[in-house]
Amino acid sequence: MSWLTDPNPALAVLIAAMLAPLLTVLAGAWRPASVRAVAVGTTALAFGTAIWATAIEPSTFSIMWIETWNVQFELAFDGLAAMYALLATGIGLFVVLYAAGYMPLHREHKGRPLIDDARFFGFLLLFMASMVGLVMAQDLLLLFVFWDLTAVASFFLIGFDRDEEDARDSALMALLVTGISAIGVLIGALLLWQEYRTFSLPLIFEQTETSVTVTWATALILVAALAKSAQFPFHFWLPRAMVAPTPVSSYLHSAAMVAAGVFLIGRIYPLIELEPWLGDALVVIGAASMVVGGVVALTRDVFKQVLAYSTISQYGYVVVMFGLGGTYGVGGAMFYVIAHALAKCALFMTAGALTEATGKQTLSESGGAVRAMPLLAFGSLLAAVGIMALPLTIGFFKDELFFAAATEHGRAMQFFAVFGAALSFAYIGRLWIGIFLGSVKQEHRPIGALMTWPVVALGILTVLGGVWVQPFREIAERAASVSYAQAIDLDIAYHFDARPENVMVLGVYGLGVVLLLTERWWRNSMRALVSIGEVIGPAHLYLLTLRALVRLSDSVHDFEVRDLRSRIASILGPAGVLVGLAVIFTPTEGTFVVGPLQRSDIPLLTVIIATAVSGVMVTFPRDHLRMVLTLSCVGYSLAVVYAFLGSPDVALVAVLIETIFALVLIAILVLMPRSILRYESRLRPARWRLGRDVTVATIAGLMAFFVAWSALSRPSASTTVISRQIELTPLAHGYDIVTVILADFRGFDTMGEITVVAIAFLGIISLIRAGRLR
Amino acid sequence: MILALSLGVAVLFGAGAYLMLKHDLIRLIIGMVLISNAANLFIMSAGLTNGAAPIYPLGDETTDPLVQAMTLTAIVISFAVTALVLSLAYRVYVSHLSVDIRELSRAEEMQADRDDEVGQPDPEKLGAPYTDAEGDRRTVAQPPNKEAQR
Amino acid sequence: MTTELYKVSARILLLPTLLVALGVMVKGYADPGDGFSAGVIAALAFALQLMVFGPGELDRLPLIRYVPYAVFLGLIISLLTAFVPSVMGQTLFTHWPPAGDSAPRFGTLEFITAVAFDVGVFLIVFGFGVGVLSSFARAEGRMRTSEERVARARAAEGEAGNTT
Amino acid sequence: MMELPLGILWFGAVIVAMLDGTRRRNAVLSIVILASALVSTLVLGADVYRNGTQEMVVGGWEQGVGISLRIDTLGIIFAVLSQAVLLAALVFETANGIKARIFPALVLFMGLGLTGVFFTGDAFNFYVFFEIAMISAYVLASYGETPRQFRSAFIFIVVNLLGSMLFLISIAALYHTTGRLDMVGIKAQVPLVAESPIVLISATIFVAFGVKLGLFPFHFWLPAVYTGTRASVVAILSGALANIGSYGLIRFGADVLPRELEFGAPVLLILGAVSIVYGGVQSISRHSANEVLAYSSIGQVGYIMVALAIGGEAGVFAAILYTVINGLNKALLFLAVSMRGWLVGTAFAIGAFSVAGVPPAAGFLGKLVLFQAAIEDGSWAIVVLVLLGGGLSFLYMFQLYRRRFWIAGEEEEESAHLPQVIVVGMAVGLLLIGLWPQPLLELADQAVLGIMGTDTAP
Repeated sequence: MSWLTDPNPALAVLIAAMLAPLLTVLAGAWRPASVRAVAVGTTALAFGTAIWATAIEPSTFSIMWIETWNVQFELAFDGLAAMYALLATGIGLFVVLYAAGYMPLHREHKGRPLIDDARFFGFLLLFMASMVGLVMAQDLLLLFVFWDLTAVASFFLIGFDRDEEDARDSALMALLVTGISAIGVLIGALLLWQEYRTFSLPLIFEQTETSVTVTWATALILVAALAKSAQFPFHFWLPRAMVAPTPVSSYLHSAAMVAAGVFLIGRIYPLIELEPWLGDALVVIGAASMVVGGVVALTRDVFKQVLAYSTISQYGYVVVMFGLGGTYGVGGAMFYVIAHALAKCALFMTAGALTEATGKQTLSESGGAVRAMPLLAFGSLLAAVGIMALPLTIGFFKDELFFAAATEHGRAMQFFAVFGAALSFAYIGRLWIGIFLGSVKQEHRPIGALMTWPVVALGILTVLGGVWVQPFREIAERAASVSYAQAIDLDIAYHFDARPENVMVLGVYGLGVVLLLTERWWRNSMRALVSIGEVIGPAHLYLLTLRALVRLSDSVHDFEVRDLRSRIASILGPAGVLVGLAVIFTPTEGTFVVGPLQRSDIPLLTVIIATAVSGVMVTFPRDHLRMVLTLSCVGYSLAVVYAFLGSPDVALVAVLIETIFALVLIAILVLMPRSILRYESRLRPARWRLGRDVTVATIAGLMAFFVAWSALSRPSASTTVISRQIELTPLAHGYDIVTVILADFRGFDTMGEITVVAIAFLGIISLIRAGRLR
Repeated sequence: MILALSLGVAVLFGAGAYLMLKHDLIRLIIGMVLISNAANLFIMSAGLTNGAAPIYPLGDETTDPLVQAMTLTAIVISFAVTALVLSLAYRVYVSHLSVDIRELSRAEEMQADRDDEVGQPDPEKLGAPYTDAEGDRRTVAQPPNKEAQR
Repeated sequence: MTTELYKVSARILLLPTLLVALGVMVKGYADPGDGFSAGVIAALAFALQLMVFGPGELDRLPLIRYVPYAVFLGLIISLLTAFVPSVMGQTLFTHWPPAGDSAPRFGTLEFITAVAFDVGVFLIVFGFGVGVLSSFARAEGRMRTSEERVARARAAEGEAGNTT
Repeated sequence: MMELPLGILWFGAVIVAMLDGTRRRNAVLSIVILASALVSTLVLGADVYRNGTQEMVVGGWEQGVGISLRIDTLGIIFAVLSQAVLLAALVFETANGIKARIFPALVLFMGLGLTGVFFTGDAFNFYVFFEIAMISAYVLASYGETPRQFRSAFIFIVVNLLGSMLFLISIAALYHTTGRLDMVGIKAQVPLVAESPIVLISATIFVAFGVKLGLFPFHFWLPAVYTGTRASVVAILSGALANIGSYGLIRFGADVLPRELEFGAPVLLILGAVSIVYGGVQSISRHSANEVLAYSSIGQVGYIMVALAIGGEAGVFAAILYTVINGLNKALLFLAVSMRGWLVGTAFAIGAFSVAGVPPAAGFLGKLVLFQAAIEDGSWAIVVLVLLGGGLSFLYMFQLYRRRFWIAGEEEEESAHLPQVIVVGMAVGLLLIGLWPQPLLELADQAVLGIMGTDTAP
């Protein structure tokens, strides 16, 4: 029981997190009304466990999982994991609290039953649990499992309002983008396996050296990470995901899905470092996301859209910082994620609360909400200034670190950083001002305290981080030192001097205010730019691809064969071609032998010719009865062939079977009215069809011919089997070897054969007599 | 002799294949019988050793008893299956009042069209983000009138 | 159509044919033929009766109603000969008496389990032949109403289209 | 011991055949029979796993004279898979109410045929058991007895009979050229025989199994049959019967005729690739649920072909694993899609994730081993192909899920309880395999070893 007295922190965190969805779903099955309370309680437990685990030494847990590939179920609660686990459970706690207030309203609004709470919280907490698992996973395969679990959870959460087409489409889009890109992790992991024979990240990091395979593997994993953190050009799914209930969005954007992407970058950072161009690529992609997200966010009218594009842009910073690297790059990226999570979560909650209160979700329909909801306005103001990087907020430091990293990379980078930060200053400012200031445009319903206080709390945390930065700094440092593989000391403090960072911050404020004040001048041209982007952008490409696939599918389907004759032809034809290919591609010399023809063979030859001729004759008669009789001719002449081949047993059975079969056939013919049969026999096939039939039949015949001839051309393999059977026959109390084979040596075959007969009998009885046995 | 037997197999197989491409269920089944005849003949030829019947007392040379046993088994199995096919053909006939495969294909197409109609969403409208999702709806073909028989 | 002559000769032929069948089966180990051929021959004998007297008449024959069960009885007999040795610790399908040992005889007949197996085969084939032919024969009587049934079946298909 | 599963099924099937299967009592009896066969197969499997391949010559004769049963891990894997799928389908149908008296008997007979196919070590005996399975399937296909089912059954029977005939011809030709019918003997003799006839024979065998599997271009029968038959029957056809095809290709290809398999690898690769793309693309805009799944099966078969074409131990390993997972997926999906309710919806989603290769549903293992085999082989084209196929499967599976359980699911009435439980149980099974794949991997590993490792010289 050592695990009870001395629990493994890593395992404990995972179990606590896993318990949350499990207990929630069970509570839903037991008493749906209790779901919310259970969800809050279990999330708090998970958060508590995570705090406890952070407070003590980093710990690992490992147990053999898949022995065949030597895969360990390997968890580590290191600095990086601690940071993201705290985010996932801590922000998760706020989100769940908020959702506890939000969901009853949402359900009422959509007219959904109480049990949907269980569904919602179940998937939300599954999301949390898989995030927690993801950040602790030390094995790439395990990581992949959790990685995809987050995609699964997000699919169901985004599609939560499944009766809305928009929700369904968005869920599918999110799944397609994040799910398909996730295969990159798998392939990347396998490439690393190819190189290092292990999936274990610590073992891989131990022996890293740059090679083409490793670079490709890293690039593939990065693709998955970037798609998940909604970086250009995979960003388009994120704004669409806004259709999810607000708690989902705020979670998705702050501490879960999107954060998972940058987490993965942090996790495999040692591999990224190996190859400089990967870092450069990150900078380019991050910068593109910053610009695209920022510019589009400035033009959006729907709150959640503004916030969604802002997330794209904000995570662009993070990606750029990772790309820039160095102490400030990596450390700053970590710190940025924390700062952003607190503020963005609060802002989303604000947007949701407002929409629930007013029913409006666009800036143009809103305004002056500060009077109706002062507390909410206060909380969200704190969060907003956090993103806008005003001093005395945690956000100030995130920009400072960003600028510090940029400064290390020259003037151009500095200017770009200022421009990007100014964009975010402007769009967040625009959002908050648009919602809360100005004239009152709408009525407000009261909303519960549960939807307001989390916002306020998060806002206060944002400010607190600006005043007492130490705990946040430490978390970020410890996380960064895992990625950077060496201890990192982030110099976070207010410096009252003219260092470049401070100058840049001032530049941001100036530029941001200018952007805010001049909105009416740039608004239209910016919108035009964005709509051009929509036409040529990746979202449109996605849509075009899907449509093209549907069209392709339809047109391919038109060629699909839907006629039994063609189905048969499409088997015989390709089969003939395959056999033909085999004939062509194998040596034919000496393969085909005509075989000796002795005088004694002449009777046999005659009968074979008779059989073949009557076989061909079967195809001629128009009348069915005549056809059946000709068929019998074939059968009887075959029996004669068998007799000549020295097998009286077969000949006897062939004759008998032929007789009874003819009876059955005729019985069937009797059952079908003459008129129909006669009509059938009068029909003449079209000429092209006749031509096709003859061609296919010829191909089939040739196939049979070549297979038969090439096999028969081999001399009969001298076999001890038969001679042994012949010797053993008297021992088996028989004289007719064939019968003894049938009843003894290979009696098992006969038993199978009569079983077939019995099953056929069952089937026939069932078909003809509708199942009655007697 | 090898060539002759191979040719025999091939002719039977080809004739069977030809009949299987006809639009008449009975012909199709007869084609199947011919093909199974071809297979049986081939199995017998696979033991192509001339000699007396493999029955004690044995002559100098006996034929291969094993292929004979195999042929017997194969004959019986194909007989059982063919009888089953025949009764199935009878039920097909009873339920469609036709032994014409074209009639069956037509019924199948109609069925497919009917499947299409069961409350399907429009696949063209897949995930259109803010652009208009025009999407040309697939026109579902009207089931063709069943032409009168006979 | 069915003249008295046919009927008489069919009746007369029944017994000898069955005897031939019996002979073919019993002598199978020495000469061509086995349970299978015997079954077909016996079934053909009944097919002759069927054609001459029609299915109604045939039903009057004792036990004919139970002929389909012969299939299963035969299968069970064959299965027993195969699996009983296996239960008794021998290899599956080991016949008794063991190879080389002499078997109890009655004249030239040897009593060995292979014969029991053959009897099973005979019963199956016989039951199959008679069962199938007589069901076809009965089905003919039902053809009169087939038009009506087709209408019903087509309606059913219409329904089926909505449920699958 | 070896013959116990066969004995249970054989006697059980005959006894059940005489009873009226529409009665619940008899259906339960047949479930018990099938379940005990499954248990005995598992026990046998444990024995085989521990003590290696078991062999027995039926009748106590020497090898070659009698028919040899040869049970190795490969056979055990396939037998367990097929019996499990049959059991699920049988329980499902019993819960829904069986409509034909012979249904349970036919399921048992099919179990017998399949088990026999996987247990026999004799090529001709393979054919016989194969026919037992096939003829049961022929009759089963008409289960439901609507015109549509008769039509589907007829298509099924005609096309597959053609395949069977080709197979029969190949067996005879193999016998003629090698003089043996036992697979071990054939395997030993083949290298002594000139290449040409064996290649022709292999091509014919390939066509025969390709037809069973529904591989492009031999697949044209498949959509019609899979859309036309009832849910439990489709589950059986796709989850159990189709295994014959992949088993046959693995057994005759990788085991008995490895040289020819390698020779034909390009053909397998091309047809497999075409199947993947063709099945995937076709599935996207198919409107009936069964049709989507039918085309999806065609695509999934392609993966198995590609795995075999890659060849080597990794390839065969991937083929085995993929077949097992695909069989379970398809059985689950075909059953689930015929029902309504959120539980079933979840089960379907798990199946869909499995097809798409999303963990923890088992399907990702299949994708993983395929990628692994391809990467080890250095064939980037295959990696891209599998990636493409995976993407397509995401699209069509979740389009189907959306409209089946998110749109249509709301209005329609929920299905009966018991069948739902079965489907959910299968889904849980898929998850368990995904979460703890070690046993399956170990078994597949041993199966590969059994095939490739004992490469005995003649």
